[in-house]
Amino acid sequence: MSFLRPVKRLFLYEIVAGLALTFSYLFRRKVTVNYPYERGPLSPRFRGEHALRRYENGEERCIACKLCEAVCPAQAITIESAPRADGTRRTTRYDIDMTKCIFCGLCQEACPVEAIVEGPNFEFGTETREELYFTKERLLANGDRWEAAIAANIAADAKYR
Amino acid sequence: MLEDKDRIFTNLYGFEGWNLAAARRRGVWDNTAEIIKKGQAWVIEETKNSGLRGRGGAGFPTGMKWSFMPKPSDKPHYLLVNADESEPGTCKDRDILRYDPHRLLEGALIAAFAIQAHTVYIYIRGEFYNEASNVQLAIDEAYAYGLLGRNAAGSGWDCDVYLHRGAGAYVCGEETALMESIEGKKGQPRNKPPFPAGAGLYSCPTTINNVETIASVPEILRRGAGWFSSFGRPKNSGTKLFCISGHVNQPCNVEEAMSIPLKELIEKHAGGVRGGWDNLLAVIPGGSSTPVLPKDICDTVLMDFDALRDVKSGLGTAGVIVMDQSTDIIYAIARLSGFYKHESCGQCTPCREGVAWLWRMMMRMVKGDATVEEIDQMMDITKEIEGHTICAFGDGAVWPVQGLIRHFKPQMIERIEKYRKQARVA
Amino acid sequence: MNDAKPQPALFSFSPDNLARAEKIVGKYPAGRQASAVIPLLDIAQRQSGNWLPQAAMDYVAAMLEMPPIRVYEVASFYTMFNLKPVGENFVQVCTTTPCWLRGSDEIVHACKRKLGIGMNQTTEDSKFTLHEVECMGACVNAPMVQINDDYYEDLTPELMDSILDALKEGKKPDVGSQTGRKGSCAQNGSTSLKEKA
Amino acid sequence: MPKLTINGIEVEVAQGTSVLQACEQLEIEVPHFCYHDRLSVPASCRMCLVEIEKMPKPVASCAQPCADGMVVHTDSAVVKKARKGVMELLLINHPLDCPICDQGGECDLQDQAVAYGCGCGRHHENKRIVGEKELGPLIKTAMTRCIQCTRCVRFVDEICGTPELGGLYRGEKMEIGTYVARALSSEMSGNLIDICPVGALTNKPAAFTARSWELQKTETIDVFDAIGCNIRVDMRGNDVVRVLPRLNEDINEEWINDKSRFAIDGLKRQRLDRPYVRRDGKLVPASWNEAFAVIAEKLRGIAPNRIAALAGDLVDCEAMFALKSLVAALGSPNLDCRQDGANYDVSTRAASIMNSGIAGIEESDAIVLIGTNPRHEGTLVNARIRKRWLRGGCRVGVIGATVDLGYPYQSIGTTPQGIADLMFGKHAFAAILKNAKKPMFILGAGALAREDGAALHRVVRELAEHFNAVREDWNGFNVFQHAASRIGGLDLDFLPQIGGQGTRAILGGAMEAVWLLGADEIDVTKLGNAFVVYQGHHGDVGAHRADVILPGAAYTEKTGIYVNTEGRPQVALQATFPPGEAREDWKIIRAFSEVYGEALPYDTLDTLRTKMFESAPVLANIGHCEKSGWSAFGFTGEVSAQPFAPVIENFYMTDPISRASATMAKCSDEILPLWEAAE
Repeated sequence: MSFLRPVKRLFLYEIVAGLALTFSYLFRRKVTVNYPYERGPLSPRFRGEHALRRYENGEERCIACKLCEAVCPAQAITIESAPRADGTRRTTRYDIDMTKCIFCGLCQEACPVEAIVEGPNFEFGTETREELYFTKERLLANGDRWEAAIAANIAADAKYR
Repeated sequence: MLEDKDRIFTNLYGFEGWNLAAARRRGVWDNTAEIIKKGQAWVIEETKNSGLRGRGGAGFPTGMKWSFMPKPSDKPHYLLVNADESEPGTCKDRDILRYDPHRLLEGALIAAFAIQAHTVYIYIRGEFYNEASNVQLAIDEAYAYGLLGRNAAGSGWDCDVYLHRGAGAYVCGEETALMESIEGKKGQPRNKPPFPAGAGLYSCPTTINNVETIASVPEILRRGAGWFSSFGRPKNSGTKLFCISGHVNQPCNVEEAMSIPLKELIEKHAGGVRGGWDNLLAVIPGGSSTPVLPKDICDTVLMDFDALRDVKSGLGTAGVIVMDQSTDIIYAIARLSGFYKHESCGQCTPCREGVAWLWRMMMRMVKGDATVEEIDQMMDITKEIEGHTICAFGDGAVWPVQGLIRHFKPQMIERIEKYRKQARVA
Repeated sequence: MNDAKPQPALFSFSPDNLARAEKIVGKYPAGRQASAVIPLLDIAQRQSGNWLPQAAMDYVAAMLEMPPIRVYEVASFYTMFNLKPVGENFVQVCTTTPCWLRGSDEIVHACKRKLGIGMNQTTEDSKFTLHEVECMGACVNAPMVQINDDYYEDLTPELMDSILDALKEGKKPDVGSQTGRKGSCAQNGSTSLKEKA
Repeated sequence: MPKLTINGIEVEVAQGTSVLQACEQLEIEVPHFCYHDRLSVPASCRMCLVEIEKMPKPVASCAQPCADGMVVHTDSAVVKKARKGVMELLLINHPLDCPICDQGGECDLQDQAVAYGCGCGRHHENKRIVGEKELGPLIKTAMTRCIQCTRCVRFVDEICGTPELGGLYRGEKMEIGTYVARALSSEMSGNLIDICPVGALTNKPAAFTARSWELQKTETIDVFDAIGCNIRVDMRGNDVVRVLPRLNEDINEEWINDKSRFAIDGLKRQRLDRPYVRRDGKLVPASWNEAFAVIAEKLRGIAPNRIAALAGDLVDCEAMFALKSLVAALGSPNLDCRQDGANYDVSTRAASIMNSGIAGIEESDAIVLIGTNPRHEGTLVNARIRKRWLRGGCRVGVIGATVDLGYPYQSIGTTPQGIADLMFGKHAFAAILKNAKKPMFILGAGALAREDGAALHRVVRELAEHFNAVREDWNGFNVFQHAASRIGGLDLDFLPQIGGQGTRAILGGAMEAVWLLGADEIDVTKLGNAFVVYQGHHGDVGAHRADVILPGAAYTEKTGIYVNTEGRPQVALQATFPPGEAREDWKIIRAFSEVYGEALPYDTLDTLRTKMFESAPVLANIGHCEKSGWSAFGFTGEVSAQPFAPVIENFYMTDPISRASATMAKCSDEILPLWEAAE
């Protein structure tokens, strides 16, 4: 069969076959989406922007146990705690340096009260580095904004936990 | 059946007076001095030979217990009489205390001599107020007639007897808890060693005996070891007070020979089971701590230490609690768990936490609000408690539950299934 | 409810009780006066109207040279000490298995109905407090109640009612078996010790 | 000496050793909660069950004495099952609140649950809830977490001698509490936090501020009294979060007092964080150079013998050595480290230290306390005396005010007359001393500050010799200091040099310039018109009077040597940094000496120490007490009939740090009245 090889080479068979495949995709369904007008699906386990959640009665969940701080491999989390006026244990400071964060999700794994979670939001680009230094207020606000989606994700994933 | 002439507690029902004159007519305080003059060794040996075993529940040979006391040293010896009768199903000591206190006092003197003690404390449960009054009056009488105090009853032995009232704690019937209680502390059992014979009340050598044991001693010594040991089977000899309560026609206390068949005891003395023997469901043979026995065992079992141990129960205090077919046996045992939960001293973890847990589970079992696996889990928990505590309270608290599971597991499963069916319908 | 009765600030034994207490202390070896704590608390409770105010415990502690906490421990450990006021008649119904088998539930029910209170409650007029207790050691005479120092045995709901009625009227019912039997003898006559009966 | 076999290893132990202790000797871990080696043994938690052959049931190893031929198994199936069972039962009513529990991460229950517990719970009933108890400003309770081990009850009963905690009620309703809601009156109550094996008793001032794993730990020395307790300072960032005791059998065993533990919030308040200079009657902030310039200029204009230096109670040896060198360079002989004005004979070291040692208390069989309240002046010495008394065979006599020491004692009068009564056998206690094998006399340093202190000193020395308390094998003469810096100062001879003046003269207004090195316990009005340099860390009385303030470092912020009352030098390590521009004290003095033009001959800590050890070799023997020679020391003089007065009025506020502490202020308000009521 070795005589075929010079022939194939002469008529650029591989190139033609390759181009044929390429052209065939012109008529297939497109896999790209027109972001931001179109969006792909996200797993309930997607680890996006962090949020601090609240209970339904508005009470913040975080109890300042500092397990997320301890487990964070990038040491991106800083917590300070003190007794609140009602005697409960609360954070007085809960900062995440998003420039350090590696989105590993260990913080939400460690959290005993599902307070810190990585939500579905990944569109939080900023113009300055300072803005990526998330404070407790920012994280709680994130939680308020994304609560519905976060709760749905947790519910969807609950049976695997 | 035991004949009246062989009964020790001849005023068990209070048909006669309790005071000294009446007691003397019954032969109490008869020749006490001569018994004592036979010497300590004789008293202990004779008691050993009689085969008298402690009547407080554990059944330890009395003579042997006395012989554990060390030789007198500079530390005083103490005799404690355990009248903290609180075991559910048991009310025998009460009758001795209220109707025959002099028999107890005479026994106390002899026993005190046997262990070389000059001081006796009778620890009586606080609820027995009227009984305690009788005992106190009897003590006063005995002192007035020289039967106690210096050269008590002319025996040459000095013996002071004091009454100490408790204030409501079942656990104080445990010997070291009783000592703690007399010392003015919470009734929490002590660790052993040291044993009471070495360091008991006020860290001095101490012996502690049940009321019935002590009260039996004078009569045994008067009539001889052979007389006493002629009743019952070997190693289980003597006569014994039985308390028959629950679903019988004639609940009563009675003194009978040991090793009497349970059926005979109930039929002869308590007028039989309510609705006839066939209506019997189960019997708790020896006070609440002993595991329950179903009817088929009750048909034949003998009432003594060894026979009941062989059927995985015990003679305990011989408080026979009879339950007929109408009984919710699960609740009956759950209620006992409630008793033990209430009475646990709270010292050891397994008992404090475990007994309360058992009670909660048992109360669910009563409703059937449980799973079948939880029955085995409950058995497992009883094993976590049993043998892991300072005193025997933990053991006594779980035995009823173990007995229930051993003999009535099908009924428990049935209850659970019924509950589930109802829950499904609802 | 007289739970709100204030803790009295001061307590001391009446002369009679003081003599009684000193006699009791004398029962125990020198230096072991703490042994008298239970009897003394009992006297203090009787003097204070069937409950133990803190002042009484402190008084007993001082008298026996004990740290007060040891006395509080004892008072809270033993069930017969009432750390809160109770009614004039302290009705304690035994509901442990032997009594329960003989119908203690009905006795409890009768008490509740008659007194119009629940368990661990005191009547408006402070005459009665109802309590559930564990085995009192009168199982052969079940069901039974203890009212203050006395046992009332072999009860039926009707008999219970009449006892409470009598107490309400300030009368003292006969203590012991309410069916007239002697002690723990069988109701229809004993099977032993017959010639003495 | 019983010989037994544990897990196949044969071991011989001392008579009376428990099986658990024998296991510990073999480093076999036996889990336990209620057992604590310094407390009585209730054997109630049942966690330490082991199997002993020929015994029918598993045995609580903590209460089982070793016997010859015992065969013990700590890892058999029976033992494992028993432990698992007990652990399960311990946990059924223990809340699952580790995330909010301050004990989390250093909790015995947590650790042992991981090691010996089962993976999941089978308890589905409701858990027990127990109400919180009020135990005062230091201890926060979470009684639901309590596992009823009763360590706390036994601690206050046995170690503190203030039985106020008890196990109330019974069965599952058993609660630990005081029954009456009030603060614990013990001055050692903080140790309850350490001995509680769970998070039921936690540190109230430090509640919820840090987790154990995020703290940096520095092992150092306490300075609130002269005991020299070994402590561990735990920091988060540059903040001291808590102080814990370190084990040192010779000094503090494993306890510390509440001031040492809780006064640390005073380290953050009223701190001097920059130099100040008084201008027109007002203290105004200045730079170091300005401050130094002012001092240098002033000192140059003053005759050297009109310049003096006074060292306070919390000062380290290095600072005193540097200041002493500086004063010498200035040409002044006037310096003193005894700001209380004491002026007794210190010609031999034995005259000013606790010769018996603190651990020596345990050997003594008769102790006389003279003019001292050890409970206030050195809690751990008092605790040691109580420990000795508890063991039996030791009698305690007190010459001084009648106070509650936590153990019974015989009062031998309230005035120095008591000493004479003992000497001439007029008091019954003399017979006890006569028969004692190792009598011990503890003379309070506070008493030595009296007018007749120097004479008292001699009289007590004679008393000790009279009762044969000073022998080759035993020295029962003890001066009990209460200032951490005192023995160090005496060792450094920070005392008036030839022709120099001491505290009394300095406070007599004789000086034109006075350098106060942390000296705050003086009446500053007596300094007259002197130019005052205050070098220290807190804005306390000294700083208020100062013309120039030089901000120094507190004890947690510098490395320094302190010598305790036994004469034992110990090194305190730096845990945090001084605030603002404050600096370590010896560095300040060194820097000033350079500005002044008399540069001291060292510029590192090492070279300073080398020089210091040359002049006071005893300091180099870190961690050890050097035995001191004996001589007939003491000045003659009249002993007055004045009764001994308490040296410390308020235990919780004795120095600039504790005076600045809010926690100590709360203790003064809540706990001191209880003491007064008790006494």
